[in-house]
Parts: sequence; structure tokens; C-alpha cells
Amino acid sequence: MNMPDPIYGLIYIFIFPGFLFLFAYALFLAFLDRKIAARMQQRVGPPFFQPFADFIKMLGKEVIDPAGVDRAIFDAAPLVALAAVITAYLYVPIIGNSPFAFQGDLVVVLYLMSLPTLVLFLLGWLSRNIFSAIGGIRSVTQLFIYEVPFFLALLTPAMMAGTWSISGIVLWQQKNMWFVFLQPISFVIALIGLQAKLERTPFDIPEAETEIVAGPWTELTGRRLAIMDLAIDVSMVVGSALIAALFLGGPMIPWAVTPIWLEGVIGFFLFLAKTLAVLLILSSIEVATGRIRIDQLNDIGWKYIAGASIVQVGIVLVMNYLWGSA
Amino acid sequence: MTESLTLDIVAGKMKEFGNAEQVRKNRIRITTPPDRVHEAIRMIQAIFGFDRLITISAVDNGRTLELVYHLTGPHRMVVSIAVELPRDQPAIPTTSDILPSAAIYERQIHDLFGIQFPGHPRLTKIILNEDWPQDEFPLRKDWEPHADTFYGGIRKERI
Amino acid sequence: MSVLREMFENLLSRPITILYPKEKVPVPGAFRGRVAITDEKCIGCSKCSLVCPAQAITMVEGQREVEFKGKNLTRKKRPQVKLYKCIRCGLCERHCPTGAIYLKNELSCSGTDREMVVT
Amino acid sequence: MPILSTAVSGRRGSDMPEVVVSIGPHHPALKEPVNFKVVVDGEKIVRLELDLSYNHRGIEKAAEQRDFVRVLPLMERVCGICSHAHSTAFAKGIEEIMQLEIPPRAQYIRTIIAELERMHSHLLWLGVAAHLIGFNTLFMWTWRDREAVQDTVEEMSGNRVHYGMNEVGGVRRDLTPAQVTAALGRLPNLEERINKYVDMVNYEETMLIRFRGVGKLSKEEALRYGTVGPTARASGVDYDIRKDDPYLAYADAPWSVVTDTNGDVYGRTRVRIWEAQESLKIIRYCLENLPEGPIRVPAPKHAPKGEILSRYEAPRGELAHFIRTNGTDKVERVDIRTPTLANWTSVAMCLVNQNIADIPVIVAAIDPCLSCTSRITLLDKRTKRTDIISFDDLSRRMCSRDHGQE
Repeated sequence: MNMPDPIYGLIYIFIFPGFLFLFAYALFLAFLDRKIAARMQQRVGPPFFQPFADFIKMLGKEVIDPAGVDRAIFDAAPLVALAAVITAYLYVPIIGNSPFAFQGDLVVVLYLMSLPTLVLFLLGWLSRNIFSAIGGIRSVTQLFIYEVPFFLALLTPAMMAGTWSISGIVLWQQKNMWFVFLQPISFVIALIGLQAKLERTPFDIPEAETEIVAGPWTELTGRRLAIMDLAIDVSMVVGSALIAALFLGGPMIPWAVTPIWLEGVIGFFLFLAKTLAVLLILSSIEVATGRIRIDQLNDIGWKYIAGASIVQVGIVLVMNYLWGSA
Repeated sequence: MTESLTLDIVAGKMKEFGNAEQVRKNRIRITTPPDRVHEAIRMIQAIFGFDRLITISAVDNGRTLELVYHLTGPHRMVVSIAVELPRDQPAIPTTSDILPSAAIYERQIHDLFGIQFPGHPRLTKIILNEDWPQDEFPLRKDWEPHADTFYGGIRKERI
Repeated sequence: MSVLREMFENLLSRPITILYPKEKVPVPGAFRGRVAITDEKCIGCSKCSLVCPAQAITMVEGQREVEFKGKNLTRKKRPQVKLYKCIRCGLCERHCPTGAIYLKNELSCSGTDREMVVT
Repeated sequence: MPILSTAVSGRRGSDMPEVVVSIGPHHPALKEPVNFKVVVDGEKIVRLELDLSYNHRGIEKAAEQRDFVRVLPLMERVCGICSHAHSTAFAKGIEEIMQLEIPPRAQYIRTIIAELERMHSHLLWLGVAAHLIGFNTLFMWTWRDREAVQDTVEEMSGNRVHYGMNEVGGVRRDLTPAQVTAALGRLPNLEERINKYVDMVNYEETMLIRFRGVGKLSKEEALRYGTVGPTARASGVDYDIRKDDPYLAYADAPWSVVTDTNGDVYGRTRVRIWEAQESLKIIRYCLENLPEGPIRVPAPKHAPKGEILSRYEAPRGELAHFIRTNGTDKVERVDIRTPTLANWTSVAMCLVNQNIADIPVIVAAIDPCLSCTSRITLLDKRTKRTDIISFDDLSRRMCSRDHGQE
């Protein structure tokens, strides 16, 4: 791995396609998600600046501390979640490959993406509120259910491509074929897992508003809520970009384009198109389903989803063996 | 739907509990003394299969407190068993042991009319708030809110 | 999956909700809205104030020459409706002998003035 | 209540204090103020205590002080969803005491409004139930289609909620031919939508998974606990006042009592949506065969001495108004037994041993209307310690246990 030019690196991190673009895009995706859901339900839906306005508004609201809460940790926890997901974002290819890519960054991204859930559990635990506590416990229970199949599903492309680097997997797909065609089961499981990770219906069990108010979010106010919301929006971008990279060929096109900047631009638009496609699928799932119960999720998760992902791993091993011998 | 009951059948079987009268089509009213209500309900359940309690109505008619138990069954006939209780120290044995759904109505009547139901498993405040003063029963005709009593919730001068 | 089909049909059709202050819903002609009084028709019989379940109508001084069933009379009082006590049940309209008090099909807005009256 | 102790399973041998989750009176799942103190073990409910006394408004007392003209708007305001049910039940009782014969046109108009009300109530309920399981799409769709019903009612009566159609002796407003045509014009579309919901209720997996087997109530239990309306009919009890004790135009209209044998929330959903279909039939019949004639008869100011139990099949179940008059222009006593009150006992019974996640669904399955009810029930005889425990106790307990699924 060769270190990038420092100025390019700074621009990459902070402006484009780094944090600034990331926040804008995350809020845009949040808007789009709400708008799609609204239109599918035949509502008008929010105007495009709504998530941004919400974010600003919540930053300005008073922060209320529940009695007896540890303020420092309570303040820090949402920041940790946000930091984790935006770090994960740096390794996901947006315009061509990430300059920070290294062998094994897939594992890092997966690890960083699990952090918001753990932070949610922590918040639920720290809130000293019974709804939050139940929500926190539910979120960890759910984490144990979906994380295994989700990881397995995202690692099968790596197994087939023979590399732990996201860029490597993208390159392999550029040469061969998108993994969505090679491993459709993994693709479906990855979408389900992402839905569960983002705690959207039918997996919004930890924050089921009609049962436990808002779960771990109950006691979040002001900037804590704003930052935590942003962290979830960002992890939606990261998650859909990751799925786009691992299964839909990422920002690469199968033939070479002469000027290098044009390739970047095309890659960027491919990234947009693919993440939006993933978002459309996620929104459709959200609109088309209701919440399931945690025991039913346990049932489905371990019986079918985990089973299917293991079957997929087996198929990949067989395919690898056949291709290796061929 | 089984055969519909007529006044004669009901009146004949329930003669010992008091006189029955046909109030209107498919409504029969039996007036009975308070201490026989339990027995009458059990009897009417056993003989005619009345399996459902519609409600227990309470009325303060100025002189006495009246309770009316309305029962119905598969024959879709409503039999009302009416009793009268004295205004001071009104009490009647509970029917919640034979009619589980009666418990909730009895508690409501206990709250609003101050009728005691000996044998009721949990005769606490149900419709009024917990800090409602004892011995004030708002649906009795002679009840007047007192200016100096706190009825829970909002003070009277603000009502 | 009829839900999926309907979802995507809806995605392509117009939303059914409206942006309220900019667009208005049609109010049916029979709507019971804000109460109104035609002072010329009122004969001051105070029937409306008697039937009003919310006791929103009080009779105030309002002497006037009125005509009712061909007779010329002098009424002493006229009704005054406390708008925010009114529940818009329409009983006053139903019982008014001359049709002087009626409900318009105009939305009665919320407000902060508890003592606002319609005369 | 003694019945509960048999149904409560003993806690599985732990001396830990019980966890009490206090839900309400302000909670997103509850549309009206009610408080549940739910004693849970993990995600399972051990038992619960209901506290329903947050909006007692003293309507029964207030009704004793108003004459028959002014009491009807009050009766409508007992409940927002079934406002017509209350005012019709009351008017029907008073008319029977006065021995007034209501003209058939008035009967039909009352029936039309009553069935429209039932339809909108059931659609509303379906939406709320879907919302409670997080299926917001169905919530939005049913409420969208409910607007058609509401618009019809608004056109006919002048208000979406408090219709104000009843008065002692008939109805206040007549239906013009234009209104009848408009209402009939809306029906085919509505019918198509309701048929779609019937399909969805029966085949939509996301609803089946949450509704099936939840809050089960057998036929015997349903009778024993005095359940009424769709809750009872879902358990196979075919009590329906419209058939048992026909009033208004129900004896003329072609319709049948809907029952189901499932007895769970799924059954209640099916009964409700099927009932909406039956309502459509009744409305269509009544609109098409609306008799000519006057819409009211003059009612005397005073009612003779008498008493009546006026029963009415409200959308939520049997509504009973016990009315006693004493020869004046006011009632001596009106005792309103709302369907929700009759159903509470069964709710408390079927919640035991269910998941916390199912509380909203089970409670909503009886379509509770607390503004009608406003009563407290505290359903347990056993004197087990159930304090609201401190957070430290909770965390100690939670840390010490395995929180996997049970």
C-alpha cells in the first residue's frame, strides 16, 4: 500500500468524496428514503432539505440529561458511532479505489460498521430508562442474530476473489463478473443484514416505537440525537456503498477509459446509481413489511438466514475448487 | 339459536325468587330480594343457559338504590334481575365468582354508588382516582361537591 | 404480492394528501362550521340559548323592531355566541323559528381569544 | 380477580424482584390515556395491571341534568369514533319509553350513518393495528380509504366525527337525492379497496406472522369473560345485537353475522374487515331502498316513567344504555356500558404469557375506546410484591441473567 499525496489525502478525507460530501449525501439519502416511502404510501412526503433542517434544528435544541446519567459517556457515545462509520466510509471505493485501501480493509469496515449498534446498546444502558434498557438489550440480541449471516454474506465475495481488500474484490469483478450474479443468495442476505443493521422495518425491533417508545433513542436529545441520527444515515451510505462495491462491481466499468479523471467521474456516477438502487430496495422492504418480533427474528435468523449463508459459503468453496482445478 | 323463552316458562321456574314480568319483546324482568340474587343467577344459568352478563346497572331512585343484572344467553333473551338496597349501608353478595365479568361492573358501582359487595376479590377504586375522598359517591342523587374537599386532580375552584 | 404492486403503482401516481395551507380541501355545502347570526331576522325568542348544550349562547340587550308571521314586534334581546365554547352541533339552527342563527360552511378556526363572540 | 391466578404461570424459580414496565398513560402505542403496569420476565408477560382512570368525565351525571334535546350532543361526545352509536342507543331508548314510532326514512338514514360509522371504525382499526406492528403502509392506505367514508358522512351530516343526525323522534337532516347518488358513487371504489384488504389480511405474510396465535381466546372464555362485538365473534360467539334484537332497518337489509373460529388477533382482524364488507351491503341496500316520507315525528317534551335497556351493536361491540326516566324532561339515570369495558377482562386474560412486543397488538385488538370507558381495573388477587423497582435492581437482574430468547 502506497501512501497518497498528503494534500490529495486531505481533500479526499474532508471535502470530496470525504466528510462534506458524505454528510450531504447521507442527508440526501435520508430524504430520498423518506420520500420514496411517502410516495409509495401515497403521501406527499418531506421537502428535500427536511433531514438537513432536522439536523440543524436538533443541534440547536436543549440537551436534557436524564437523572443520574453519566454525562461524559452519554455525550461521547454518539460521536464514537459517527466517527466509526465515517472512518469506515474512507475505505469504501467511491471514485475509483480508495487511496487508503489496504489488504484486509473489508474486515475493518465490517468491524467499524458494528460499532453504532454497540453504541446504541451502551446508550440504552446508560439512559437509566427501562424502555432504553429493553431497547438496548434488543439491539444486542438482534446484533447477534444478523451479524453472523451478514458477515458470512459479505465475506463470500472475498473468498471467491481471494483477497480481503474491497478494492481487490472490485477489481476481480471488473475482470470477471458481478458477484450479484455469482452469489445471489449472499446478495439477498447482505441486503437483509444491512436492513437489520440500520434497524429499519422489519428489523426495527430495538426502537419499536409502539412498544418501547424509541428504545435506546428515548433519552437522546439535542445534539446527541442529531449526531446519532447522522451516524445512522451515514452508515446507510456506507452500507449501500459496500454492497454496491462487493456485489455490484463498485465504481468500476469493465473497459478502460482514456483520461483518468473521466474514469473517476464515471465511477462516481456509477456509485451514485448503485447506491440509489440499493436504497430503493431497502426502502421497498421497509414499506412492504411490518415489524417482526424478536423471537420470530431469532427463529428466522438462525434457521433460515444463517443456514442460507452457510449454504452459500459451501457453494463458493465448491466453485472455488472447481475453478481452481479447471 | 335455541327456542326463544316465553314469560310463562321463566316465570314458572323462577317463581320462588319473585314475580317476573314481560317488559317488552324478549325482555323479562324479575324482581327479587337482595339475598337471593346469587342463587337466582345461578339458577337461571343452570336452567336456561344464560351465559353472559350484559351489565349491572345501578340506579339511585331517591329512596333506595336499585341494582339490575342483565343477562343474556344463546336464546337471545334478556332477563333483568332487579333488587333494591337500602341507602344506608347498602351491601349485596358479589356475583363475580359465578360471572367473572361482573367484577369490573361491581367495582364501578362500588365507586359511584358506594354499594359494598362482600366477597369481591378486589373492591378498590376503579373509575375515580385514588385520591377521591372516601364516602363520597358522585352518582347518588344527594351528592354535592364540597368546596373544601379535594377530589384529586383539579381543585374544585378551578373546575 | 399485491402490496408490492400497489406500492410501485403509487410511486408513479399522484399523492393523495395535500400541502394544506397552500391547497385547500373542498368543504361540502352541508358542513356545520362557524356559527353566524342574521340580526335582521332574529326575533329574540331565546330558544337558541335554551337548547344550546354547551351554553355558549347568552342573550344580551339588543332592542329592535322585528316582524314575525306578519306581526310587528319589539324584541328586547339578541343572542351572542361565545365562539370558542360553541361545539357546532347545530341545535340552535334546528330550533330557530326564523332561521336567523345558522352555521356557515366555513371552517371555524382555532384561536387564542377565549372571549370571542359572534353576534 | 380469582380467575387470574390459574392463568398466571409461576415465575421460574428466581427470587429476583419482578421487572415492571410501566406503559402509559403517555406512550406512542396508546392513542388514549391508559396505564399498564406489565410484570415481565425477559420478554414474556407474567401478568399486568391496568389503570384506565385518566379521563373520567362524569358524563352519566351530566346527562341527568340535561333535557332530551341537549343530552344528545352530550351522548355523541361520549366517544369520537362511535358517536352515532351512543346517540342512537340513547334516542332509541327514549323513543321506546315515549312509545314513538319512528318513520322508516329516519330509520334508514340512521342505519346508513351507523354502518358508515362501523366501516370507518373498522378501517381505522385495521390501520391502527397495522401501525402497531410497524406496517405503516397499510396504516396510510386504510386511512386514505377511510377518507371516502368520512367524506360521505360529512356530506350527509355536516361533520366528520360528531354527526349530530339524531334527535328524539327521528333524524335532523334529510338525505337529498344528490347525496344519495354521491354516496352510491363512492361505494364501488370502496368495495374494491375493502376486498383488497380482505386479501391482505388473509395472505399478507408480515401481518400473519404477528397476528396469528396472538391473544387467543376460546369460545368458552369469550363467553365467560363477557366479551362483546368482533372480539367475541372472532372466538365463534355469534352474538350480534343487530340480529338478536333487531333495531333500525337491520331486519330488512340483507346481511349476515360474521364469525371466525380463530379467536386470536388474526381472527379479530378478519371479522372486522368482513364486517366492513357486510356494512357495504347494508349501506347499498339502504341507499337504494330509501323509503319516502317524513324524517321525524314530533316528540313530547316529557317522557313517562319507565326504564329500558337499549342495546346497540356499536363498531366495537354491544353497547348498552340503561335508561330510567321519571316523568320529567330529564332522565333519572342513564347507565352506559361501553363495549370496551366489557372487553377489558378478556384482554387482561389473554395478555398473560405473551410477549411484550404483543401488548399493543392485543390491547388494540379489542379496539379499546378509553374515552368511552375510563375505568380502572386492577387484575390480580395475589399479593406478590410488585414495586416499581429501581434501575440498579434492574441492571443487576439483567446482568445476572442470560438474555437470550426463552
